[in-house]
Amino acid sequence: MKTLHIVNKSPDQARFGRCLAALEASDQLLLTENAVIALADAGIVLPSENYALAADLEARGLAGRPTTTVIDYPGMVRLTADADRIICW
Amino acid sequence: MKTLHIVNKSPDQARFGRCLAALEASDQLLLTENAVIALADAGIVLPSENYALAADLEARGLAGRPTTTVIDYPGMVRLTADADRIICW
Amino acid sequence: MHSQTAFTLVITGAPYSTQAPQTALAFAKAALAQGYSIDRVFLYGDGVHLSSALAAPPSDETNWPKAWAEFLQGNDIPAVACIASALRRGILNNEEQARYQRNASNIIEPFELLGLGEWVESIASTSKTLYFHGDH
Amino acid sequence: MHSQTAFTLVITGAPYSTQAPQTALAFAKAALAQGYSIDRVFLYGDGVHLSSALAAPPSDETNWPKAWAEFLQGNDIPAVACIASALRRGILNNEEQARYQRNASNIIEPFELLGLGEWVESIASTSKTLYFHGDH
Amino acid sequence: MSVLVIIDQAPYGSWRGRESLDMALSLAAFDQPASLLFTGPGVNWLRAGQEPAGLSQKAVERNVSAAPIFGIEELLVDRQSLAKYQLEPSALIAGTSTVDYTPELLANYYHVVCL
Amino acid sequence: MSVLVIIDQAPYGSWRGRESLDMALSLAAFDQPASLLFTGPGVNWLRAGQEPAGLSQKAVERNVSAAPIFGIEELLVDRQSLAKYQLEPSALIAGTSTVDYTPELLANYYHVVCL
Repeated sequence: MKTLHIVNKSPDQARFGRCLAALEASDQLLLTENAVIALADAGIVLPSENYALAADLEARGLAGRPTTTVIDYPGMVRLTADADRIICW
Repeated sequence: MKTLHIVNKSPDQARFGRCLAALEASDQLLLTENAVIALADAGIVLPSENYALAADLEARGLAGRPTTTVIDYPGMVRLTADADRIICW
Repeated sequence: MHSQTAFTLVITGAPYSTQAPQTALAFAKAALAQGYSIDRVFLYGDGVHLSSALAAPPSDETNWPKAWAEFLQGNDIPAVACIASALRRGILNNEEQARYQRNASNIIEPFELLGLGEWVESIASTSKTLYFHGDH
Repeated sequence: MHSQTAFTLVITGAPYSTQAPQTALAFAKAALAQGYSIDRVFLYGDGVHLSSALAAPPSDETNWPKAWAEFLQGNDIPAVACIASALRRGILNNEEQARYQRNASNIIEPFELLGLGEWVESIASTSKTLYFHGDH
Repeated sequence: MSVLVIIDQAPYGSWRGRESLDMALSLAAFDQPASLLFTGPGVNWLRAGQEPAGLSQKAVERNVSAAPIFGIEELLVDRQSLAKYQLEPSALIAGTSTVDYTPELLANYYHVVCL
Repeated sequence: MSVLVIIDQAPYGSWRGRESLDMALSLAAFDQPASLLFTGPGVNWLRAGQEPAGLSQKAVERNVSAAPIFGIEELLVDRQSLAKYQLEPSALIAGTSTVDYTPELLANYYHVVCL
């Protein structure tokens, strides 16, 4: 079962850690809203396959981060449509 | 200046840590609402002079903790009236 | 070709307090544009404030309840605010206004007040259910 | 003998979402009982929902807007909901209802819609200002 | 397969836990299998001896205790969080099962809700 | 002495930062000295190059940049949080002062607000 985890919380929140602790190797992680600042957080180790919403990155001055796959809202729709299961943290 | 710090957040929130980091030795700490569970949290070191609201302790099954001074709402009023400065976290 | 996938969107974050209604609307528009359908939008917890007809933001800010209402009506998408969440938080339709003897109702069309059974129905269906939460 | 201390209470957490209105009311009642005065109650951010006349909780739960309104009126305490926070969140008085051409107003007496200047006045005064926040 | 509702917030300070419980109870009421998992500060929901009368709130302890009667399949509690909040199994309300919060645990549920 | 408004939340995900900024601006408008301190995820308010058009929100960057013009005395930013979010001083909007978040810093303010 391929699970897509969508997290919108800032990485200083305990919920963010609970999301990371729930990830299996084959799972996907999508960062939305305040969660995108995790890409700039020196204390957070993200799985190598992670996605981040373009609009949220741009808003926070984080466009062009090399450690994520940037997707737009249509890309988010495709990820969710392809997932066997979705957990929204 | 004697500061009374009032914190109502659960100890797993970053704000709780920011409150503790702002305490001077002469300051007072009052735990209210979800913050009272800090008294049961093995990972939190509270200053020895701390207060907790009785109604919040009782609600959460934490009445009778020896490591705090239990006060009621009138006691909270007295603490605030006596403080030079109050910071609500 | 995408007709097999349909979404249910649950919004639990309030407008002007969280980004949830904005992210959910952008997602919903993109889903329809790609040929997917949206079975239902369900407001829960603080999310019910998205169904307020009285929100009056400054003219240079989006009126999120109005933007959502127009989107829902324009695309014939059923929209429900959880009645238990809504009544506590002061969102009433005419029927509840009468029952609780208040001076006004304030729910914006096409939102309806219904129970959690609507959400359960989505879970039990083949609809993919996504949650748009607040920031905490 | 306590007449020198007066409090301003700022409530930023919403009822039925946070404990803030409950803690603040218990504090306020205890303060008056001990002879202190309360200069003003100021609702800000999500706290403005405490001024909704339409909240209709189950009969075995406290109606927090009503409980607060009765306390404020019974003790002649000025009560303000920040107008900018309130308008965005769908709390209107008659004047704003007319200005924004809505079908209803929903603020409960004695709350008034006024600006942050009311809060600044408390900060600049000798009043002790306390905040009752949400849980996050 | 069943739905998992996760409660990771302390009780009484917010309504989120109650609203999570309402979701689980609604699933059960409509014959959809549902389980509850308490983790983080959420384990404090299970502490015996809660007396919230002073907060003008109803005790959640009773609601949780009654959950199995209303058809909730499991009351799961995260072992590590119990240790963190110094909760001995004997200090918990009856009927809970201690588990480890892992991807393998979550994989048992086709839908997961975390308000 | 001045009032300190602390912003410890990331921008755009919630309205709390904006409402904190409004408080600081109101103080300044009524000639009450006010300063802003950004800490935790709040330091991300100061990152240059914010483009929130895709969120249908106004840029907070401009509001913060304009704060000194409207009478805000200081834009303080916590050194440790800058490091955590890998923000070099050169990547910040202009006009900020880096400080250490300590009790001694907070002692300079007669009133502290943290929404």
